Amino acid sequence: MKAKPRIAIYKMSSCAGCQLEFLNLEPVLLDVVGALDFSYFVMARRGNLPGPYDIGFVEGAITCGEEIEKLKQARKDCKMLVALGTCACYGGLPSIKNWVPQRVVEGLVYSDLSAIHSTKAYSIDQYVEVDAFLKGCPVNKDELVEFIKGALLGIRPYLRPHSVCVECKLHENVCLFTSKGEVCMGPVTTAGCGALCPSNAKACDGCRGPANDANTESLAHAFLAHGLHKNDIIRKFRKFAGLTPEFSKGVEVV
Amino acid sequence: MSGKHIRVDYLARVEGEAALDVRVRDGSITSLQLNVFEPPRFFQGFLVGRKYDEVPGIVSRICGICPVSHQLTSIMAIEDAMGVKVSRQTRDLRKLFALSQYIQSHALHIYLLAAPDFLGYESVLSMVPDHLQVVARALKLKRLGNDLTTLIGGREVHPVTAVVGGFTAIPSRADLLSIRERLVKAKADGLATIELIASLSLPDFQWDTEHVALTADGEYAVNAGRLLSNKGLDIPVWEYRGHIKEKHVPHSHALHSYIEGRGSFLVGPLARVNLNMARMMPEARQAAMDSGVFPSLNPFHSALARAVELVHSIEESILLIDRLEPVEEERDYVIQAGEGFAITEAPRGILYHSYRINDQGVVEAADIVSPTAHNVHNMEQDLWRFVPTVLDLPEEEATLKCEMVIRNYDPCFSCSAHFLKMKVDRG
Amino acid sequence: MINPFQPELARIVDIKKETYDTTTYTFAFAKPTVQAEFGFLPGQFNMITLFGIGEAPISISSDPDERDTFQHTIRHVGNLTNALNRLQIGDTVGIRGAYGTGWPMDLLTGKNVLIIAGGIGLAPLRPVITQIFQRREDFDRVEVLYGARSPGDMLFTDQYEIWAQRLGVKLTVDVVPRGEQWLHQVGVVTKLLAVMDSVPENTVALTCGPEIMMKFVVRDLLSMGFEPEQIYVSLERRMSCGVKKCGKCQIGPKFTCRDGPVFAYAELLTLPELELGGVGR
Amino acid sequence: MAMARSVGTLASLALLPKTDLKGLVERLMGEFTVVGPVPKGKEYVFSPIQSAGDLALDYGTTILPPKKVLHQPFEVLFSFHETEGICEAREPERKQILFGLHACDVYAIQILDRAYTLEYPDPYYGIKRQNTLIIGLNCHQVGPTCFCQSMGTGPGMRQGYDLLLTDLGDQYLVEVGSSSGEALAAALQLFPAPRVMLVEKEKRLDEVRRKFHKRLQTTGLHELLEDNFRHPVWEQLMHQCLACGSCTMVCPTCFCYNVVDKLDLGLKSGKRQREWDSCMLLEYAQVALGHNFRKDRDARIKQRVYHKLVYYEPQFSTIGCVGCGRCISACVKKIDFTETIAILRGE
Ligand SMILES: Cc1cc2nc3c(=O)[nH]c(=O)nc-3n(C[C@H](O)[C@H](O)[C@H](O)COP(=O)(O)OP(=O)(O)OC[C@H]3O[C@@H](n4cnc5c(N)ncnc54)[C@H](O)[C@@H]3O)c2cc1C
Ligand code: SF4
Ligand code: SF4
Ligand code: SF4
Repeated sequence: MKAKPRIAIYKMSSCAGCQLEFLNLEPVLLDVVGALDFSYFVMARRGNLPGPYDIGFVEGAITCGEEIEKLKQARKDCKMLVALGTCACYGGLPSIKNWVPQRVVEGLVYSDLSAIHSTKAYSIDQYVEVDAFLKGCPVNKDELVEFIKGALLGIRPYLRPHSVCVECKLHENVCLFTSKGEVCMGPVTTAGCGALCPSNAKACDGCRGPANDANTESLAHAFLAHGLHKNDIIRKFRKFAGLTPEFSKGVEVV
Repeated sequence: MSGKHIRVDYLARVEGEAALDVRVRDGSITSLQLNVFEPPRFFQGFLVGRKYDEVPGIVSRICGICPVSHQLTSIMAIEDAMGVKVSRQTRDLRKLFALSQYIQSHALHIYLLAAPDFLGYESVLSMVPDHLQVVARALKLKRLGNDLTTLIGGREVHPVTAVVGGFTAIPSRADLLSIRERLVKAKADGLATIELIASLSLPDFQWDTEHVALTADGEYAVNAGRLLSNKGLDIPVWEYRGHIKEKHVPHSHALHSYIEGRGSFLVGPLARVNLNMARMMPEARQAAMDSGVFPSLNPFHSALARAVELVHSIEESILLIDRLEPVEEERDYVIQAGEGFAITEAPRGILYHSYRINDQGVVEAADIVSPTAHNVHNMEQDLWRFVPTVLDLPEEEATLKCEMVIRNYDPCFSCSAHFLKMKVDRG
Repeated sequence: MINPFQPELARIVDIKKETYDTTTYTFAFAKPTVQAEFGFLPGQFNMITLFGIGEAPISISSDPDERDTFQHTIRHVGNLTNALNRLQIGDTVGIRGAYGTGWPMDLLTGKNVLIIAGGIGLAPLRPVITQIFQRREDFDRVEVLYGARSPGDMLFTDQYEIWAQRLGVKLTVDVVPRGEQWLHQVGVVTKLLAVMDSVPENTVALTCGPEIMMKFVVRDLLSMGFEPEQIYVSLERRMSCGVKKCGKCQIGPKFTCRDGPVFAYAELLTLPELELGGVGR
Repeated sequence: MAMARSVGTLASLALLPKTDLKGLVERLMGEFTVVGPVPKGKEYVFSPIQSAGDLALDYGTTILPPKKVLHQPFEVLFSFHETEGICEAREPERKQILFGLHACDVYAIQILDRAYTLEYPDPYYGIKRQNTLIIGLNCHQVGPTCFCQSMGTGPGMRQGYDLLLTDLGDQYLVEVGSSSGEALAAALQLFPAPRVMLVEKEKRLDEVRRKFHKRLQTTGLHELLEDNFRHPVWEQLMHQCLACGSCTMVCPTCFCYNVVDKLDLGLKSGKRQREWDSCMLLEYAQVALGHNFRKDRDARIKQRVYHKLVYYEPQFSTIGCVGCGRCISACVKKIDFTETIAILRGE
């Protein structure tokens, strides 16, 4: 029998929600543990083993020098490096602060700034080569399982590249945009979440970053037509993936 | 007595990143620092300038383990600021929502993070061959908590339905009833959990720290109440800042909380059970009383308190479901300028949020103190007292014991992480 | 109701490495009855399944008269084709077909035939060549022009000498890596058009290869006096069914899986095809 | 197959007092799964009903067309197993009634019938179709995006139904459209109606016909579109279109799908599944190594519009748009191809 792939899970600046999704696989967790060897998973085990690893999942944005070093080491230790979740893929929510002067943000939280040295929040592919991206805040568990199966089979899994609207329609949701007059990031955001938010009568927040042919300029114009203020539109695009060229274009419109 | 150098590189099975540094000279500790190096993400900083309705979704991302608590606390603080009133149904659903997270988080901590210590394993993964039944029970309980969270919130990590004024979508009565059946069955698993923890031999270690928890009349407080302690604190939520302060210690990214004029304090399941046992649901209360340990000043009893709360959460969830007949409700309110406060009992203890909002609904100031932030100071205090009791033990064991002290708190350093470097320098 | 989406199981009976990234597989259906009933025309394709990975359209590259087995020549470029590369003799795949129109064999009888292939495009044309080879007297002048990226990319290299006994074969490569021997032309396949023996009169040209290659081949043939009706091309489109249902392969009103993959160039002139079509140009 | 039945002469014509509708639906529910329009938020969806009271027969249109019942958004084609091979574990389909369909949707099903039951009949569609009866309902109102009249598909229905209801105020006129419909009508013991009621029906329909304000002029459409493949309007649309796929997802005549295999974690068994796909999506025409036959958004927009308005004709002998207006109402940018055509006509 082939040896089980050795897995490492790294945490950068994050909420740990994405790695928790591994443990939240309960119904199939024992199967997953049967198929993969979680050699390095600090949240779940004490006896962590050194590399090299077959697959490294990196959770979180990169916000300081130590993390850059840790990330580079992870790249060396792992055959395949995967960005786990929106923080690692795009900078995620922590990237909101990128548009506020650093010292201002810090000063709002800490009184003595001498010990604080953080950088802007960046995606991991700003620093190292990344083999696969699992989007979502948190990652979608079905996609995570598809990815694991793909890795075991040696194939690229099918991850939806298109807009959330597609899944929203497949689930026959009432469109928030056209029916309820709310504005929704669905038309430019990558599907794969099952159109979770619109299915719960809540506008998509864009947490999965730009879809493959995202026309953010046109959507920004639609936002304007809906009476959104310039600042509202900027907030929409500069949230989970504000650093991407696509979402930056949405901001440029206003 | 010198030349001995204990060094632990990682404290695992906690949520977040931290290090412990202990210096010992001639048998006594000269310095002890719990160094939370989880990189700060500045949530309080970048919340400023965002719209009020974005806040629950943003603060949720402070912590993937207790997103429900952050969401609900922020929502209630904003509602306080804007004078929004919510229905009884919303309050019931919110409580059920919060309890679902207790079930999930407590099952996670008891079985996946703490139990391996007590049972002598490095992780739950390695427990599988010997304790398949226990692991299966753990996963069942955790899934139940997760499913209940998903039913109400749409997703287990960073749910989406809870908003200012109520919920965007509500569960159907049929779905609630079907999960009720599972809750009823799970009670036995909960009781077995108490039995398991009660059977463990826990270190006999205690000191007289202050225990703080929310208290309310007629219910085991979770989402609302007054702040109460065993040393005389008894204040309404909005007076929090008048009594509880934070200082920035250079060795840590976590601010240290203290009660003005007194010092560190403990929050979380142990404080709650100690202070509110009388208001627990019957079977949980009975089990707590039968154990004979509460009230307890031994932080290691947190594990038992968690197990008792697991049963309580299951019981109260059933009760809430029995009186819920969910109907779609309008959420109407007007955006108003104001300042608002809320404290809830997150699984790990009290969680404080306050916001100042302008008349456009934009956040002007945000203040968030997480349970772990409340506890970090107390953890250090525990260690000051605990380390001397283990200095004679073999290195490996002393280290594990220190880690256990910290793991007891179920600390979540993201909220305030995943590894703790411990270095004992004995000169 | 018979189910056109369910593949039949087929076993790999032989594997032959053609180039570093292309392999010819010989298959036989697991059920002898299915194998016995299976017939195809040169140019038709099958849908090959690897269970759990998916399905892909692949031309049949063997001679239709060979009834015990059939062959596919496959370039390893993605999920399914790479996974095939990991299979061994004796392994099972799913296959259904044969689908699509073939090359216009009836039309070729008594005519000159000019075959122009690029890269993997030789695979669907090989059955035409072998058929002509066996019934050589039914055709007039026959010439094969074949180009590939480099000598190492050429398919069916052991066949050229045999083919050359009865028909014209001209070869070219884009580049010759240093140190390799190459006795034929260097340059893109259209270069061979300048040196070929074929003339437009009474000739039918069949071409298959990357679309951009075919575009230039067609352009040159037209300028040499070929009529659009004399030229046949085989197209490639994404397909999820092979039987006119999934819609992906549509070009204007045509389904490539059913109305093609072989089209007369004259027909393409009425279609909004990307490189070779006429509509919108 | 239901569509192949000839309309025949309207042998029977019946009347159904509105007060009897509930009883009728309940009787139908005894034998059939009844799928009809029910409210969802401010919209309507086709859904199996639990009681006659669920039906919202005054609905304008639904989010997804009734197509979803016959060609489902997600459908398992078969499952497979390492040792057991392919198993097609299809449950026996219960007979169902699509209740209250409007003319456009009934017409669209006839188009799907051609796409799915002629060459290489699709068994998944076919079996469901065989088990499905259609009870149509003539429209008595016109929605803001409706243009069926100009497409010749509505508001009145000419064929494709088993039974057809027309609202005549306090009763429905029931027409029989097929032998199955006739059997159903006989079983339901409806009151026969005099033929003059047809005049009454036409009068009602005429009232509806006068209310249309959206139209797509179809004469000379092929030539118009063929001559304007390079018209600047396409580039404008390219800038507007979000390529989100909504328009095609809600279309009653779109039939494209994608196929994915889903393995179980043990990697020993799994299933092959299809789900709706859309030519508006970038990956639709992409092949291995990244080549894409319709990379540009305007090429995809043209594919959609030309397919509906030009290419269906040679494929299925009918125009591909039934004028239901769903793609217009589903579009966040309010892109409306009736307007595009008007622009091409220089209107
Ligand atoms: C009529 C026809 C005949 C072909 N004959 C041959 C042949 O003889 N030899 C050969 O090597 N290749 C041939 N191809 C190309 C072959 O189909 C693709 O290389 C193959 O589908 C790639 O699949 P993959 O899973 O390896 O790639 P991936 O990129 O992983 O593709 C995933 C899926 O996309 C679809 N897809 C991707 N590329 C293509 C494509 N080019 N055409 C159609 N569907 C595609 C398939 O459904 C495939 O399963 C032919 C294509 C067509 C349309
Ligand atoms: S992507 Fe979202 S869920 Fe994942 S770590 Fe970041 S904040 Fe948490
Ligand atoms: S609700 Fe949002 S995601 Fe859904 S269809 Fe409308 S715009 Fe798209
Ligand atoms: S709907 Fe949008 S915000 Fe919600 S989970 Fe999906 S991508 Fe994220």
